[in-house]
Amino acid sequence: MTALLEVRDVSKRFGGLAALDHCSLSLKRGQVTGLIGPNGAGKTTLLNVISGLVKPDNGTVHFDARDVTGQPMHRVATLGLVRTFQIVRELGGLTVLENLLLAPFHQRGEVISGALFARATVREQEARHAAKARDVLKRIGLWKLADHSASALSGGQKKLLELARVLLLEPTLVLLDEPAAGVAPPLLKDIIELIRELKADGISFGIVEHDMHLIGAICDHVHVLAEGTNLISGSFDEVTADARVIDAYLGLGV
Amino acid sequence: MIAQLVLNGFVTGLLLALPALALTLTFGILKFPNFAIGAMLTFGAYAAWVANSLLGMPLAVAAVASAVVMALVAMLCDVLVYSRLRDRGSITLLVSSLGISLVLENICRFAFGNATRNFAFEVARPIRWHGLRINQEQLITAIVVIACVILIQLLLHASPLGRAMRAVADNPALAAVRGVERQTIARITWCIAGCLTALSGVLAGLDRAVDPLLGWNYQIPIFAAAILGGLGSPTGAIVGAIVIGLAEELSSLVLPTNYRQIVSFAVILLLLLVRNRGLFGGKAVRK
Amino acid sequence: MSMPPVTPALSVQGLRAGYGNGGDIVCGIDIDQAPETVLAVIGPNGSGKSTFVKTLAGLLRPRAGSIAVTGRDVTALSPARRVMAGLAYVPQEANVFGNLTIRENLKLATEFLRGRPGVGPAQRELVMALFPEIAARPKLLAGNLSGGQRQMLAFACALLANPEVLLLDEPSAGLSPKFVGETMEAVVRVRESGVTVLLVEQNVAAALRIADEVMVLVAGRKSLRAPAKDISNADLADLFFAKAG
Amino acid sequence: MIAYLTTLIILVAVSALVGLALNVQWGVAGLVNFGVVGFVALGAYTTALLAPPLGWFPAMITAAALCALISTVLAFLSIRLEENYLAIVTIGFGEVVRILLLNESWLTGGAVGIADIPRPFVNLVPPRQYDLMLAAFALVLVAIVFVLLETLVRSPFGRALRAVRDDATVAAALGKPVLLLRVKAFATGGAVMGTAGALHAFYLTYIDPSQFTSIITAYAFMAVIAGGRGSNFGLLFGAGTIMVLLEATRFLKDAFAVIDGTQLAALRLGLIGLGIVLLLILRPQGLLPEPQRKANDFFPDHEGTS
Repeated sequence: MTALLEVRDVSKRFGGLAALDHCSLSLKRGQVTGLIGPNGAGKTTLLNVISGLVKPDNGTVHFDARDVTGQPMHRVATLGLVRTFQIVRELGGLTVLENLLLAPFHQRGEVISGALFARATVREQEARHAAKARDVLKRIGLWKLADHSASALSGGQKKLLELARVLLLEPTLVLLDEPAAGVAPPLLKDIIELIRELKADGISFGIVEHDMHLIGAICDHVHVLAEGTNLISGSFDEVTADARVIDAYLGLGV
Repeated sequence: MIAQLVLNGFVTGLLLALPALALTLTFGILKFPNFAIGAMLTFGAYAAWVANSLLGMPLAVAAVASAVVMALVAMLCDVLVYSRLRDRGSITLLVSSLGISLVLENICRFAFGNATRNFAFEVARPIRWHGLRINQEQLITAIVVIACVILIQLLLHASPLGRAMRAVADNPALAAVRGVERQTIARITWCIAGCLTALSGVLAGLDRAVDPLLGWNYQIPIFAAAILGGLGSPTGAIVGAIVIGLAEELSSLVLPTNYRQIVSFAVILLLLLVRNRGLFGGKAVRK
Repeated sequence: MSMPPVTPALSVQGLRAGYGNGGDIVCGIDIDQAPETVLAVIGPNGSGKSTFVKTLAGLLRPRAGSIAVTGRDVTALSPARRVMAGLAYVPQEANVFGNLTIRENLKLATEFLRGRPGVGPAQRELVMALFPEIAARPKLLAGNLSGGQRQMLAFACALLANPEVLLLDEPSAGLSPKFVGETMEAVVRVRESGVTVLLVEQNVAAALRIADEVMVLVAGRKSLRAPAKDISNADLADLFFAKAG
Repeated sequence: MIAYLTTLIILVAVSALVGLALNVQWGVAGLVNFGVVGFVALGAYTTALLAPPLGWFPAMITAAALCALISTVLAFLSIRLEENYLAIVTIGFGEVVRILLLNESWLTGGAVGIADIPRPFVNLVPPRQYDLMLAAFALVLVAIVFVLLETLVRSPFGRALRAVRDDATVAAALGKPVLLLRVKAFATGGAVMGTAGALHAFYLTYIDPSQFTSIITAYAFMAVIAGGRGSNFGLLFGAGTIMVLLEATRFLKDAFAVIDGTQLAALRLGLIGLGIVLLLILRPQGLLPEPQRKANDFFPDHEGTS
């Protein structure tokens, strides 16, 4: 089973509305998979269920052949399945550099005993993480602002910082929630470039997005969601040519 | 014996209903539990005591005077402090209400010292009714509170102002589109909360005595009542208050009387453990 | 498109808007909408539709340009003052007070909007006739209404203020297909009662069925404006999947 | 004059410890503890009860451990739901401790309290100079606690707490165990408050419930706000200046004969309350900024624009 992520028959209701209705799909290892569909199709809810932010009513989620259904988000993240947020949420009280130093898992200094009694190990880890953080910051052009508080950055810079922060987690699968939303074209090019490079490094991506240009540019495979379920899957060209997708988008109903 | 306890419990609950209602109304607008509620109750009691004992007004008139004073004080707190800190998160508002409670409580202590004071009000003999002893303070409390509760319910459910208050509590942005200004409604809500707290100060002063810690002793039961009622629903606050009053009174079968506060604290802990929401709404679970 | 001889119900000139210090999301839009027509504003997500209608409603201060209702400039007015000037708005979500009953929502719709001509029992009768379902159960809490009924109540509240122009922000959002149909029929009834409707909609097909005219927004600019009947699915698909441009 | 100075040093030391504790809980981790006085009292009484049988040092350690344990339980109970509830639960806890101290006289001696509490290093130095030695002990204790807490705040643990304070969901998305981090921060603060209670007991050698009033909670909040939330250095300044200012009001009493003891206490607490409100409005960021790791901590040649 080469599928890195397997979502089987997941449903989730909020009050009367069925946000997800027996939705099943899978994301292949080493691929960039697009999740598209009109507003209210359940894309973000699906991402919240997979990442563990929201518990599904029924159905299962398997990551790397492990059942992670209903696991809390912080545990799912440490397994290598990480996510970003639709509305950028930078940690304002920390500097740009600290936002990245925060990322790596299982830091010895994050437990009281480590912070107090393993100072040498902690210093060594911090230096190693700082070196990696500097490379990433230089790559996305934010190294000069390393000491600025994250809240002082522009919208686009915050998006890049969030992407950089996620990369320092050395993830296996990254779920991006509308990375292109509110991002100016030049910056969009950088994001596309960055995702391509990381894909080459072996990181898989799941992208929820409305910007068809971005989806067309980098997705190997696309799932179209409509009214809480997986309508059809295939390559971007196959999918956008399919009459049912156009109808779903134009609201003629499934 | 039990019947007497139930009666006492019911009246104590009624006394808690007014401040619990005030707390819920201000929570609806500013979305934070006002920790100065106890100190406001004390301040109201002293204002009435000054009017009653020093200026010689009859207690009823003194109560009205105190209500007016407290309405102004509450509005002043909103104008000078709460409205400036409104968009700084509920934690900053919480800590600022701690500051305000210290100021209000200590103005009373500075002006009148720690001695307990009583209202100049000759209390008639308790009435005997089917073996139950009903003293006059309990009667007054019942009448005043029930009247206030009816008035508030009428205001909230049958008047434009009440509709506007509930609308702002539910959705301030939409209320603005309907021509309801959040700021004016907040001021009016604080005035009403001030009046309710002043009256409960008078009733508490009658039930016990007026001293700087009067309101502080009611602080925990008021919170227990408001949380039990769902911290956001006025009807819930009233029912919550009566439940807490009964729980405190009946606990005296098992616990010595000065352990009453522990009962309210135990109710709060139990509630947080068992129900993540109160009886009537006011979602408490983290979104 | 010959210039409409009568003054336009809604006239927008060179409108630019955006959030905080970000770039413009609405990048200069000009339209004149004839009275008693339905103009559907459609476009792919992120095209600026929602920002456009929020700016018209006064929830967002425009960076440039002007907005006029029946010839009267409302650009600087607050949302409430715009309702008094005859420009009513129904937000996408949270457009009713859940903890108030239907009757209370309807009362609150105009209670604090003194000085709007035509508001009163006559207008109430007219609006209630448009939405019998709502008129039937005044005591019901709005929070317990179904999606479709909630939209009806939101429409009714806006119409009680006797508006010249009604702005609708994606009324079909979150509704099952059955309710979408009902909502669109309600829009038609609103227009027939003499109100001009600007309908921002994601559900293009439903909007096209009832619209007189269509304006397509792409990346904050007007990329197409034509009578609804001249628009075919084919060129819409191109617009949506960004093949053109 | 020396006696007065040593008293001042010890009083500042106690309020500094309480302030440092609250700074970890609220300044760094964003958890509102309105029951500070309850934990200090618990620390003092545990020390007073255990010092005779176990000796002063094991008693102090046990007091700190007990406060940490109860902090863990209270934190776990309420943080599960929402921050506001911790404030309500802790204010309840403070009140319950006060009632138990007053009424469980078999254990706490009730209103009379507990007397002749053994003091540290009592035979090391003649009684006349003992207060001076205790002031030194207090300063050393504050120094140790300061170093420990400053290390924690500057460590990845402190950084994770600050992240949880700013946005708990994002911290969870980065794999941080949010609930565990918050409970640890609250327990650490609880332990330090217990130690402050112990120092208070050693200094006065007799304790009774009237010594533990809401002024202790008010001082702590004022010191953290004035000092700059998250900054331990700022906290020390804050605690120091407040204590000096308030001791100055002692001379006020002599100047205005009209003010009696109660009024003086009321004036102090009222001024503290006013100070909290004014600082929150006028200078929310406090005296000193929060410690942040700078790029040139790692790369001296970093010429970033700060």
